[in-house]
Amino acid sequence: MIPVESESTSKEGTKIVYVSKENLFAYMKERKDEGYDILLMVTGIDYKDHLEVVYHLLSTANGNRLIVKTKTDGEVDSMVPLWAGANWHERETWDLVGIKFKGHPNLKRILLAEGWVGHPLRKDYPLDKKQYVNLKENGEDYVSYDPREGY
Amino acid sequence: MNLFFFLMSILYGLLKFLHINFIPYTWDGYPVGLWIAYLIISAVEVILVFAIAMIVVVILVYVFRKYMADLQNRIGPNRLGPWGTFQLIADVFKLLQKQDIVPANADRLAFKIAPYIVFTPVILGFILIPFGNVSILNLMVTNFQYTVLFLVAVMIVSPLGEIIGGLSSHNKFALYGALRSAAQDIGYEVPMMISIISIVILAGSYSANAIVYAQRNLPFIIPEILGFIVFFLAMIAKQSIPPFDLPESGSELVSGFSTEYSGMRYGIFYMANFGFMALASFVVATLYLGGWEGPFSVIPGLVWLIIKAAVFMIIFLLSWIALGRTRVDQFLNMGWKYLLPLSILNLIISTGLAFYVGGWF
Amino acid sequence: MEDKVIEVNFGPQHPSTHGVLRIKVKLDGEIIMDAYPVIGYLHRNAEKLSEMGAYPKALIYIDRLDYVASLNNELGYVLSAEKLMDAQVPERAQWIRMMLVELNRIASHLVWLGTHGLDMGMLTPYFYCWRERERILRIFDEITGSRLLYNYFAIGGVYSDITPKAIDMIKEFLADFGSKLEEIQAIFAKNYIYVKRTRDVGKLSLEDALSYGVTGPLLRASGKKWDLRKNQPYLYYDQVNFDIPVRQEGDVYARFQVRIEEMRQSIKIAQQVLSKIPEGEYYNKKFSKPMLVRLKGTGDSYVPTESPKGEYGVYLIGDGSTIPYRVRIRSPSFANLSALPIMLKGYKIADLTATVSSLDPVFGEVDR
Amino acid sequence: MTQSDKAPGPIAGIGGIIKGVWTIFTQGFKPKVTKQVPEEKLEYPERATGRVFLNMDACIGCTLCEQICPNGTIKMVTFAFSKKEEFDKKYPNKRQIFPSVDVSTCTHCNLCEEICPTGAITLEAEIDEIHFRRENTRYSPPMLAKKESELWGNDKK
Repeated sequence: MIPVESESTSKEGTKIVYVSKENLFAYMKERKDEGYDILLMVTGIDYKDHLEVVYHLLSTANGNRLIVKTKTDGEVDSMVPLWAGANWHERETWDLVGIKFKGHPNLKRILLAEGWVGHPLRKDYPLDKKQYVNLKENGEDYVSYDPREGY
Repeated sequence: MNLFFFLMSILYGLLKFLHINFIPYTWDGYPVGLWIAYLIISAVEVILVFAIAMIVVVILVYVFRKYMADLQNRIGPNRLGPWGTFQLIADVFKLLQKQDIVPANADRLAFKIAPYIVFTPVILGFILIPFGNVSILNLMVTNFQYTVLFLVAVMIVSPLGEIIGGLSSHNKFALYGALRSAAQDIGYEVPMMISIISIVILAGSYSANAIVYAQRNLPFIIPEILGFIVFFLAMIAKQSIPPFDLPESGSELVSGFSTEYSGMRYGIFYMANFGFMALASFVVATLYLGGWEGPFSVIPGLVWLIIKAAVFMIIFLLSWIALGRTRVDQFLNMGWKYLLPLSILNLIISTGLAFYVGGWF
Repeated sequence: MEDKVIEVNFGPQHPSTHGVLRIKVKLDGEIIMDAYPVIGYLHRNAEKLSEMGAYPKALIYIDRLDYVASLNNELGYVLSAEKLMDAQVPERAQWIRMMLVELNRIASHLVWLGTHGLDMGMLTPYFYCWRERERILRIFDEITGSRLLYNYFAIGGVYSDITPKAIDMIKEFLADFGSKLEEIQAIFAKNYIYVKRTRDVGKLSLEDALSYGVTGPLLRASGKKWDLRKNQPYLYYDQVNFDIPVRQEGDVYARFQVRIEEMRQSIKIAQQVLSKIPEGEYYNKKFSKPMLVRLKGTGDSYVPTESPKGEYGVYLIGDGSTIPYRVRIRSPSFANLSALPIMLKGYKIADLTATVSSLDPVFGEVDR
Repeated sequence: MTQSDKAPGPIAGIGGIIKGVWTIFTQGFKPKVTKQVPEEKLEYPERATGRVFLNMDACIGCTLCEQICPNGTIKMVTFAFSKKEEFDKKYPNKRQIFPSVDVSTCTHCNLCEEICPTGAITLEAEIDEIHFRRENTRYSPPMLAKKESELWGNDKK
């Protein structure tokens, strides 16, 4: 049994569990074996002083739901070995919030273009700086601040 | 004096070709005149056939659009001219105005001639159809002994155009379209020819006229029902319309071999498609439904032929509108595993029929 | 071997990518060796935009996620926000929501069916599907004032009451949609060409489906009887009778069957709801008028709903101010699409379009 | 569940093809559902959320609509009346600020109508807000009170 830091419930009544960053993977592996077979989503939250990663788990056998939260400074373990569906969700979290996932097979930006500066869902992301995307000759995206260079 | 004889020989030649032989003198001593007269006649005929083919295509495109709209609870073209009849003409003008784009890495010559290679067989095919009783009025442009053989040879050319167009346009989708076109072509061509051979055996002649004449008692669709099915499916594949529109396959390969084509070059592909539909309907009507033969001699043979062809056109259109697409391996399976044995079986049956009750046909 | 492989970009400009999906496909002849979906061409960052204004403003962006089933999207957000604010919702509003959501589910599945037919090369069923969908849109037009993006579900109810004329329209629609659906189904269901194209194509095993977080009709076609309306009822789904269609095969044809059957069940639900709508308030007045910009929420909430594509929900975090601190959208299409590569490997190019369209991806929702 | 449970075999499948074609064939005899729009007018329901209309007599200048507008389409502008008009009509709007709307960016989301405490802003079934010049798209408060046909006549400039 992996220890949890604290427990609470969300507004709609789902159990929330705080797990330390170090224990996260082991804890999730335990939950997976317990029957939580779907990882619904991975959410990154920027709390200004720290980042938080939230995992929503669902067990289709009995309908249990569980929210696992962990505080981090920007890097947590990847859940791809447990749930293949975590792949895209973690890529998206890296893309938009800027949380790195250790052991992810292909941690690239997914929604924004490769080479984008900053992570938009951070609270300190500058909204007034426009970035323009274009394609290189080899088909890769690149980003520039110059409006003449992209769209 | 020479000039007079020269002109007279041309006139004589013209009249001779029209089966009007009232000039008592023989002008055969002036072969140049005959030759020029033959040229003139040929030119007129070619233009006429071309015009007829184009008119048929225009009508067919309009019918297609209107009928498709009908089946889809829409109204269809209705802005230009009465009931939208001039829509295609407007479309052609629009396509003509468009810039002629050739991809930078394309094989320019092959890219440019490919639409014509696809379109020419349509025109060539039309000269081989007997549009009426030859003994009454010569409505068949080229009447010679091996019409059907030539027809098959002509129709094989057009997939070559698709392959050339697809390979030359330096596009992966076009390449796939071309490869599919080639695969599809050999898939249906062999059974199609075998089923034509059984008709030839039954009729005892390669001439389209003789085949029509052989059906005066019983259309070949009844003794050759298997061959008819094979030939009909092959004709659908030949036009590359759904369910066998593999070379184009709009939703998979963007537009297949014609992906890079735009403007009037694409328009030629489009018209060739409809031209082939018209040609295929005429060919099927001629080979299997007795062509211009009909029960009431009051009605001219041409009308019978058009009625029969129209039925097939509607069936082709329905197949286009209503059916989905097969996969390429499914089509090839069908062609080699089912159509080929069917057509061989049909060949055996028709050989037997020709042997025992051949005289009746 | 290596030089035989051709790499082809399907999309983002391609007739059958349902928007702006781009798939890098490695092909050996006609056979797909590997597929790598590239998304993000429709990215607007609805999550960030939603964090920038009052709670009701976010609904405008939520509407534009799955634009063929906007009301289903709104429902997820509205339910979460109501939990966040401990709002009481009038009973009538809940029933109205339920009915409109079911109608919207039918509309969404009709769009899917039409475009699926188009991808299989069938031109015509598309028009019949859109003809029927048009009638649903007319009903929505009558009730909400818009045809596609409604902004109708408010936090605490619905913005306007349902009209008698709309009820007549719904009754008329439900009465004969069943036979129309039968007609459209007849074009597909036993058509040998269609069956051959879809049976045993794009197979997804149950283990893979669960591992990839696939939900909705895809999961049910893979053999899991899992429908949030039945398993974890929200609104008043526990008070109506309906079945959950399940198929075991996990191929495109099974998905087709599941979706068709779901439309039937939606008719059934809507008919029951129609007879059960109670009289009363339709909007909690505590949340109306000037309160719209002053709604405050604390804590976090995530209410899952069964959208036409799968489990949809909005994870809301409020910090006690009038704007949400974090909005996270669980979009089913995103998760479903991530399972695409394993559904494509080893099949043919022609199966690619069939498989992609059987996922029913809507790119407003995938790219957010 | 139903009889469509199993995939049909070849014989039933070919019958299915014929049945499908027949279904589509019979549709040809049914009435058309499309409309010829310029000639046949579409009907809009009462609630249709078209262009924003403003009743200046009711507007109190509370700026709620500006606050709720999701994309900054509504901007409050000062609109000073001549003295006599003000005297005659007794506008409740003491600050003399009214909403102005850029119809080209308006998404017809209806939030301004929902939030308006006096019902001054309404969205009505008026959809012909097409303009050839960009500067024409921002409507000042008195323009918002009028219909499109009153504003522009029959042709747009």
